[in-house]
Amino acid sequence: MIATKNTTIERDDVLLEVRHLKKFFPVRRGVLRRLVGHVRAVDDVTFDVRAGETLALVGESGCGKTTTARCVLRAIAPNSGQILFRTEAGQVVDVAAMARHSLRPLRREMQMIFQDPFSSLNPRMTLLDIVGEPLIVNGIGSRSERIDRVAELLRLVGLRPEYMRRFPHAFSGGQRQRIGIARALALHPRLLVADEPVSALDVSVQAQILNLMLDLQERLGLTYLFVAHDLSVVKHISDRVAVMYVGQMVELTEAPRLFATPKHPYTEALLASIPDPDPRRRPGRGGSDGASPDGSSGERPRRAVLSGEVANPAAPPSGCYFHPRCPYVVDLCRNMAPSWNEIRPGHWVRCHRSEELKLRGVETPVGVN
Amino acid sequence: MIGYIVQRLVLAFFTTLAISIISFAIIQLPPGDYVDAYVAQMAASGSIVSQQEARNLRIQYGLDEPVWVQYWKWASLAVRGNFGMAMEYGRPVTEVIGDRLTLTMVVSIFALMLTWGIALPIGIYSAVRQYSLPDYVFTFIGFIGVAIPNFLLALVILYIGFAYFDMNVGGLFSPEYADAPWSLAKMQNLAEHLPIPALILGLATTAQAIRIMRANLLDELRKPYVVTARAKGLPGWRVVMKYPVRVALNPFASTIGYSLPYIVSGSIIVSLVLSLPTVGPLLLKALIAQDMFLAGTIVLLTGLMTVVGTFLSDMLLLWIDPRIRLENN
Amino acid sequence: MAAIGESSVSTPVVDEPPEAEDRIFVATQWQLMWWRFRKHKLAIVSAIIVGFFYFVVLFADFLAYADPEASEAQRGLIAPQGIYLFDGSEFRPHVYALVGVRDPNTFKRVYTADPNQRLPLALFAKGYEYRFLGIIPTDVHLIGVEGRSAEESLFLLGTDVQGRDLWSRLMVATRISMTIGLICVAFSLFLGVLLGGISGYVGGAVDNVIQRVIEVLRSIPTIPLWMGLAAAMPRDWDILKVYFVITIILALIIWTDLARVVRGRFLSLREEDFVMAAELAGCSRARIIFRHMVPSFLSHIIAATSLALPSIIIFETSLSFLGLGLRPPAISWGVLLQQAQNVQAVAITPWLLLPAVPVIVVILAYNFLGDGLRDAADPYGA
Amino acid sequence: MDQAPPFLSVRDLKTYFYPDEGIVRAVDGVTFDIRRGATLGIVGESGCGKSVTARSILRIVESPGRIVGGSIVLRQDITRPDPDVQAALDGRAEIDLTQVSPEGREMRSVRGAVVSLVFQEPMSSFSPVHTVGNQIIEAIRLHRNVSKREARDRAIELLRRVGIPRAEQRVDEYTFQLSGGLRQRAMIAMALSCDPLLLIADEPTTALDVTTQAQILDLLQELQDQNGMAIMLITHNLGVIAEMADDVAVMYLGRVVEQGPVDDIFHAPKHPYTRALLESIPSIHSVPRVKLPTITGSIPHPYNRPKGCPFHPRCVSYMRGVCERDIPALSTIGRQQVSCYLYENTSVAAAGE
Repeated sequence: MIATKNTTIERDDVLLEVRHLKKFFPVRRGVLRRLVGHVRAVDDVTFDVRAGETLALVGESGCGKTTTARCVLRAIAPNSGQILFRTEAGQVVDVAAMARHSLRPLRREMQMIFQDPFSSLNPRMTLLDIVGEPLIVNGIGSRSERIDRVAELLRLVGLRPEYMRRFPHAFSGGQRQRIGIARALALHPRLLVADEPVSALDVSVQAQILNLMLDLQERLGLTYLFVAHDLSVVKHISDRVAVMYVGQMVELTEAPRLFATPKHPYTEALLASIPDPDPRRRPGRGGSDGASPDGSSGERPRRAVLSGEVANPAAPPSGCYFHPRCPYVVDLCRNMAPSWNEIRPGHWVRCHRSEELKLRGVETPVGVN
Repeated sequence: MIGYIVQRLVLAFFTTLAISIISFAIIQLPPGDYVDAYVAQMAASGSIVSQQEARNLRIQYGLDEPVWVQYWKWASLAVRGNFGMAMEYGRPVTEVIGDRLTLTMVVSIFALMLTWGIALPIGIYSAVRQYSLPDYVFTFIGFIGVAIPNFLLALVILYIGFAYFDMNVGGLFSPEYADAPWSLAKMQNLAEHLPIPALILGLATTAQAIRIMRANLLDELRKPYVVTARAKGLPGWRVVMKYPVRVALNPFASTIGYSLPYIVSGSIIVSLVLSLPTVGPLLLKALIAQDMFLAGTIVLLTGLMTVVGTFLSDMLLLWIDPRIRLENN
Repeated sequence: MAAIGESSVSTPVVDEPPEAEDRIFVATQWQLMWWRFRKHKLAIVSAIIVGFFYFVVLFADFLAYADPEASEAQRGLIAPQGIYLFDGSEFRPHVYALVGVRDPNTFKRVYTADPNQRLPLALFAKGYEYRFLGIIPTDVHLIGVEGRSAEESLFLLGTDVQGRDLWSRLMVATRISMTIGLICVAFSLFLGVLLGGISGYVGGAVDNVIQRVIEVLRSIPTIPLWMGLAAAMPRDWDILKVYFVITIILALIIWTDLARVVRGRFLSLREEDFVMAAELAGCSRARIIFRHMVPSFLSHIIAATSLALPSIIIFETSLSFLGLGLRPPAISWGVLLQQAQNVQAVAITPWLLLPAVPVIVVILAYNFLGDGLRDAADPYGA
Repeated sequence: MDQAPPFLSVRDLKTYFYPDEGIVRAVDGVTFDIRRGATLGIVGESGCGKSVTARSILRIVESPGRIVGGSIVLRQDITRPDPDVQAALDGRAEIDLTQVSPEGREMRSVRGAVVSLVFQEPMSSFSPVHTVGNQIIEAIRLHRNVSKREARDRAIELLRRVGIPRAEQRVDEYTFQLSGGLRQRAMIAMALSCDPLLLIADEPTTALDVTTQAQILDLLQELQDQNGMAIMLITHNLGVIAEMADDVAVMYLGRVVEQGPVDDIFHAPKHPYTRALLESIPSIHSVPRVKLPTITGSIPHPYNRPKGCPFHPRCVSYMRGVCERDIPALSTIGRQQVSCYLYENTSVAAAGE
């Protein structure tokens, strides 16, 4: 289904390269379930992931970030595009084109961490069976070797080995997420796709899981494709960030640069919408006692709040999908779809006016908390 | 909405097709074909059927052609209202059935209305007053209703009527009205006789409807929009009646649609025990006497009646649930 | 606790000291279900009652004392005998012998109890020949009368029109009525799980077709159709063939409910993340179905079947009552009830209605049992 | 900003649940005041009792929950008397809402007219089978005797005021035809239909995307500036609290562990739980990719509640023999109040035991 384009990855530090990935879901309606259109969940997405880094996929609900992540793992079969993965043996394979049965050896190198801790573990199996299943299915080691490996995995994620006799209903949300991570690590994967791993957890537990993920990345040299919608979490954990809107990638660059100097109006709006956990920098109204850190007691400029609703992926607007809500829209944006180009090394944007616009990021005053 | 109506029509059509095929199969099943049976029957009652007449009959029903041609012929005749001859009575089937079919539907629909009338309030009460004494009582009666086969219930009630009140509970009309032409008095008499058979017939579906209403209402009572309504200042019972009951009505209405076939088929047996002048006793006699055209036609017509009834209850669901109404625009 | 921010070599074991090994932590799905099922007192009682009925199925002949086929016109329609426990002060359960006296005007022998002829009851008495469980020939029965054949002297529940003992026939009838339910459920379970599973797992057009077929089947009035099919069965078939066809016919009605339950569970399971996790771990499709999906809807299947059984028993009894299901010489509750069709007769001989009692009791028991099982079916509340 | 006198004060509120497995002390002694024009932020993790507190004020706690202690006093603000409060007080200077019957006349005139509620789940807080207009008109006609026509116009005007485009058409639509953001705006419109003095917003933006959340928070801000209503904002998101709240109450396992003006809470947190909470959230200002300080363990199950101070098993500054004896009283330091033995002896216990 994919023309045999070149299947090599130029840069040797790149573990995964996705080229022109597309995934459309058919929309059927009426009695005969006639095809009336397509939801363009992932619409021509191109990006790469370097070994050992954390690339965050960010965007609002319905922007296609989870679908993209699931296509990379072939949990869903994409309609078109290439997913080039450099295996441990150094050989580059196109995951999108592989036949289903030949995927199995590849599964050992790519695994997934799920969002809902209560639906990612089979309630009817003990921890030993859950975490040990990847070993059983891939025929690794005898039963006693498996028990040792599971004990080691549980210790690795900060749980007591003797928990392996227990069932998932004996654990809290945070502990279940750790069990999910242990299962994902069973086959020594190199790429972990984490689909919003902390959004379903309480604040205090979130910090524990983020620390664990950072620690594991350091010690096992893991690469994370981290899907999230909470930008504070993304700022904290990612090296590079890709912002998605209505199935398209609109900006991709290093995290500090994205937060400081965003080049796409939607990224600017996203950053402006994050509630700032410091009352003194409260936009629009002076702090309750008027004093704000930079001394100006006057009101801070009201932030740019986006108006309108997210576009419908089944019938996206003409030209740039963001133009109906973009404060800097010009005629060009309405008629011509912007291309995905690299305005500066490592900084990709999909916006006609990315060079000329001066967009506001998030200042990071030194030495706060 | 249009999609929904079309879908239901298509379903009704296929069900009718299935019923007609099965009815036709019933007619074909017994050994030998219809004409032999007819000839034998007539011979038994003393009148000879000439070869010529037998051959005409065979041609009329295309008995020597392949099965589906016979089906087609039978179906096209049936569509025009000619359902063939009832052997035992020597009269066309339609005449023999006469108004028994309408009576079957009257009893069934009355039983359905009874189901609605009883199940709705009880279902609501036992959900709102969960684990109260009346709730247990109603649930237990509900179980009894589901447990006792309706013909046994009919037998027991008849027996009690006979043994203790010395009154014949069966029948739909008092003797003097049985064969009288339809008049207001006869209608009135019918109405007086309806409750008992309808109750017996509807008890099982009522019990099921109570359980469904109670379960759905309990789910809805926990939903946030109930708290919103109370937070607005609406008094307790008005909140319950306007919102969760209204939402729980949808699944309730859809199950009622599916209980009509159950009630109609139940009426066959109950009418036998209570000797109600419906198609029930006629069907049994026809089956035992292998008077296949009569039997097949009864099966066909009762099936059609239920298809119409189910379709009407789907339309009722359409009116109740706005989500279906506005689904595809 | 490690100071804030300092990352030690191995991740510090952060969770709290192991609290008491609460047995709920290591409880398997079935233990959890049992604990929840135990709370339903009514369901427990019903389980015992159902167990008792299946005991009767196994020991039907042993519990009967008179040959269910032995008919004796003279002994037609005898009222149930009372058992008297105390003979004077001594505990000797006995019955009064029945003496046949010819009625002057009807010339029919009328049997009346003669209080001074006391026939002591004997346990494990000899009776008619039968093969226990179809293999071991024996003639031992639970009760009998010393020194006289049970057929002439013992009528615990009276006799039917042909003079056959109702108690013995009821025992044998239980065997057929209860087993017809099992075979039929097994068959409809096979159909339901197969078609429901395919429809739920494969989805798409296949699912659409199967669902439409189910919808059509459900909106057909079943009894008149099955009456037609049953009546069309040739008269000369023996009981076994009729018995087999009846179970097939009933199964074709009941499977639709099971299919809907299975399909519903399959659809909800497909959305669960642990199924995708299993796929990503490299599990084969078969392992996903049998290791992950089947255990989670097994409990729902058990609940659904225990609710399907009563409706099958009602169906079989109704058909046989009309004379269209099982026919004599087969014996089932429905067949026994055929003699109670004519109400005037029943008013005089009410014991002919007795077979209705086991029907109602077993159906009630199954319903309560099914309800209890359904509540316990999903201990995780998923 | 001069402190307007509180028109609603909650004192040592206790709401327990009695399921057959045991007692759950969902709210176990909560004290705070609501002032006109001010926003009180209530923050805490799951199971800390913030939603139960809100429902206790409106007396709509579902069974098996019951208010077992404390008081909720409603007062008339003589400087700006409110007709609905007048109707509820019926001549009295103040009433304790915990003493009146939940279905009584007073509570029914308070619910929706004096105190109204906005929910987290926009999808299921409206009835799916009634139009948006029908439900708003009902809310209006419950407290104002106006004709259906007038109520409908008021509803349309309310929908327009909360920023819903084509309000006169949307009023006859059902909730499944609206997006998440629009549904939440309609919810706010209904809550404002009778000019309440207090709007309780229980996690109003948790289910929304960050850009829609910003729109809704701005809307709440605008409405408060316009009609001076008080807002009780319940959330687990500290950023939202920092952005909206004037005063903050931090709750843990049914108790307020610390409360005070938002600036003091964020910049000079006293209670170890508040401090740990603030430190453990990743913020867009903190230094990235460095280990976050964490709170060990997890929130205990309501049935095995720790004795004494409920936070002591997870507390960094746990003092053996002191913290697990009994619940520390609320002591006042400057404008903050904190319930912790670290501060027990420094100042006189202001309220509580």
